[in-house]
Amino acid sequence: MGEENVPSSIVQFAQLDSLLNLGRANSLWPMTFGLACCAIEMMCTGGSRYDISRFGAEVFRPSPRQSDVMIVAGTINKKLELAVKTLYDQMPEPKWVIAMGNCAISGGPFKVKENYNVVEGADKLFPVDVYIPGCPPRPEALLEGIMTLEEKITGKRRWPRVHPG
Amino acid sequence: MDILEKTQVALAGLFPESALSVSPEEEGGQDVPPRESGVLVTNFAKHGSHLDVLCRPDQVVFVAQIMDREGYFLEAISGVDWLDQQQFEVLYDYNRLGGEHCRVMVRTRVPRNEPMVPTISAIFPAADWHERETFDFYGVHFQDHPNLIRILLPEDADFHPLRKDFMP
Amino acid sequence: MDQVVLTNIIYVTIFLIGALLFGFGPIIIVHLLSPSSHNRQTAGRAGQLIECGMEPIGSAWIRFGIIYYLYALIFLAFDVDVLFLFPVAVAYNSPELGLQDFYEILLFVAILSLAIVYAWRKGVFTWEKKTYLHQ
Amino acid sequence: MTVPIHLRHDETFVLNLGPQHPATHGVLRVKLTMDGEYIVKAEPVLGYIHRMHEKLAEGGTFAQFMPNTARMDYLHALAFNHGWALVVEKAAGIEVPERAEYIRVITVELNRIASHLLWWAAFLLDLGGFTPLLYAFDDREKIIDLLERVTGSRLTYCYMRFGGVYNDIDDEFITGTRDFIKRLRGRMPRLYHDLVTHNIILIKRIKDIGIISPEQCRRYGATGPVARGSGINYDIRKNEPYSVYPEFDFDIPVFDEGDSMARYMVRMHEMEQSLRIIEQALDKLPDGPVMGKAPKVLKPEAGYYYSAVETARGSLGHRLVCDGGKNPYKLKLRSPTFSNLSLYGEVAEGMLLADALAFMGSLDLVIPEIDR
Repeated sequence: MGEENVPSSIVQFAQLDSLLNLGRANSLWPMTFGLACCAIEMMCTGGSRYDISRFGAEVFRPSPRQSDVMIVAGTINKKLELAVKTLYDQMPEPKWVIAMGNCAISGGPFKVKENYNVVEGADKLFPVDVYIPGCPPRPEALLEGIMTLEEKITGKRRWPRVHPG
Repeated sequence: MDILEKTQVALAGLFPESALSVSPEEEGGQDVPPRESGVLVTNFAKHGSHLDVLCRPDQVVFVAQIMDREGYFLEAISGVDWLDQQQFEVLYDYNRLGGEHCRVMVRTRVPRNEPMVPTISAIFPAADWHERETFDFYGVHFQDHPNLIRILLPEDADFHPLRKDFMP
Repeated sequence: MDQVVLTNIIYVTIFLIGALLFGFGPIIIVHLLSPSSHNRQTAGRAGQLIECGMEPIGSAWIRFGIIYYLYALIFLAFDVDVLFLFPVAVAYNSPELGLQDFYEILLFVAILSLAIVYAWRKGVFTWEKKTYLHQ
Repeated sequence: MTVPIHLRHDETFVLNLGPQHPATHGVLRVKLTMDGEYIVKAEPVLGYIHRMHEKLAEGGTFAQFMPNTARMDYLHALAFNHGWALVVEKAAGIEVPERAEYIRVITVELNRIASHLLWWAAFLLDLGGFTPLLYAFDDREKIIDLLERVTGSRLTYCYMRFGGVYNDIDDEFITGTRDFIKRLRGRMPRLYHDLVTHNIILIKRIKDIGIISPEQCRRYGATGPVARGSGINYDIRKNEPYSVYPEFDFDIPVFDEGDSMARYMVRMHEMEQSLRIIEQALDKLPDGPVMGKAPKVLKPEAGYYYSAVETARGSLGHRLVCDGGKNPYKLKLRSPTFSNLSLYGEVAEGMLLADALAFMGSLDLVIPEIDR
């Protein structure tokens, strides 16, 4: 199931690919791309209480060349649109996108009829893999988002899924 | 004499003909108190400013020089779009940085079709960005401003969003 | 070409091949295993230099101040200095290295560190605020 | 001062300290014209997170704008709520009961400490130290738990209503706050001051860096810790007292050096002063209703209204123009960081790039508050 989002390579073995995907899933290096309020929740997730390093994702790389996943944490507006697309292009190929917060999913509180400046959703610019609703989403929601991304990459869920109620 | 009277005396020099009147508590039902230029003492508890100065656009620089001499600092410049009166209003907020407290609001009105206001960025560099933002949102042109380009919207935007008749 | 020399040569060549493999191996593996198709482009700027998402303005090939060249020189001096200290380090604990040899090495390092004293006095290491004339 | 240097065009190159940069903590772009390591001209470019707050204010009613206030400066969101509530209560003439005023002061001061803690973590992250972030976030999570009990959200609070607050604080909140005060007072001297403030590396990095003169502060309209770091004794809680601040005795830390170290010390002392305010507010907390009576649909009298509130970054002003309708006719948000940043171009000229970043960290910028 985790094949289609990782483009094909020259040498392909089923076993080898699943091993590689296991490695990729457990060492997702996010790019520091905090735009607004969700960036503070992302920092709290990096803190010691919610501890994103349990999932191998605590290495926040500033440069797109060394990051695997772009966590769009905040609002993209028309002046920033070209910069966001440039950063997405500059990321090396096995790359994923997490749209964190309502602004990145659909423009959130700024999706109104008087909207002249906000891009309504990150998926208008590039394919998004995981959506995390919330304004801002709690750090646990971001951790769940990373677990969902790991499930998407490796095809199986390593952490038990907690059903509410 | 406290700072309030000192400022009033300094400002009164600009508006010799208007009498110094205390703003009537009940402002009546009309939209905004229409009066020609002059200094008005307002109730701080209700309006948040001690003095309300209405002046012509060309007097803005003189008022700024007086304020600078009196030791005020420019807190904010805001634009108001009075659509039904076909006028823009540029609103300067002056305040004191420490010491006695006195807040002055200076208002000036310009016609909506060609809004021209002289810049005060030479006196208060803080005005540089505020004027660019008012130009960006309303299209009020500030004469001989060093670098009057948009500050918040993309450079190639061709609309002024905060005008009342703007809808994307 | 007696037996001992031959085995030594074999050892050295094995070591050499191992080093080369260690060097170029990852590059080859990555080329084989990493995804090869880069079709997910939105603005076609995959090759652009990284500058915080912005288009780099102008080129960076300009005439730099001489001060950075002095840094390079000081580094070079001490790099070569370390190069000479390697054989000394190897023979350091052998008995015939007397006190007199130690002083020679000390002298050698001292002469080189004169370069730093010279650079210090020329003000290479002081970075205080500058003011600029704007046209 | 060294002799001014004249540079030809081909001796400088332009560097984008762009929207996506770890030191800008958001999407501020500074266009730097560089001469080697030195900055010839620094020009901040704004607008990369402009979210139309003032247009939204004109579109909705007074109450509908309350959630927006928290999304401008999300680090000190309760002060923005407080500012918006104050200006509308002034315009519509709504009374706020005594207990609600006390609860407002307690929650605003707790939020101020949380904002300073996050500034402290981010500032030291810029200078290369990662561990302080873990200490600061450990304490900050305590405050967020307390505020979450009362307001329901972690960061973007919508807690204040016109005429009072949303719900009352309970005893567990009070005991939790007292424990937090004891805990932070215990940790502050050892963890924050001995390990970091007296650390020679930090002193070397921010002493005598980015010196702002009081006259520059006045001409650029800088307020808050930036002005108090340059010897200007201006704090709205003392100079233009609002709410119940006159009933507490606390002092305003003012340092005269004007460098980044002074601004750092102002914020560290402000945290202790906030603890004092909270303690006194908890002791004198009256009981009674937390919500005054306010009309369902507000139609304030036509006119010009202004309210100023002291946030962690400076004086936040709400310039409100009402035309008697149920929507604000015009709302201008005077954001403190907008003015604090406007002096960056003048002060950062001739600085080293590394010092310019330390200087930017000492200004404590929150970019969505600049771009609104």
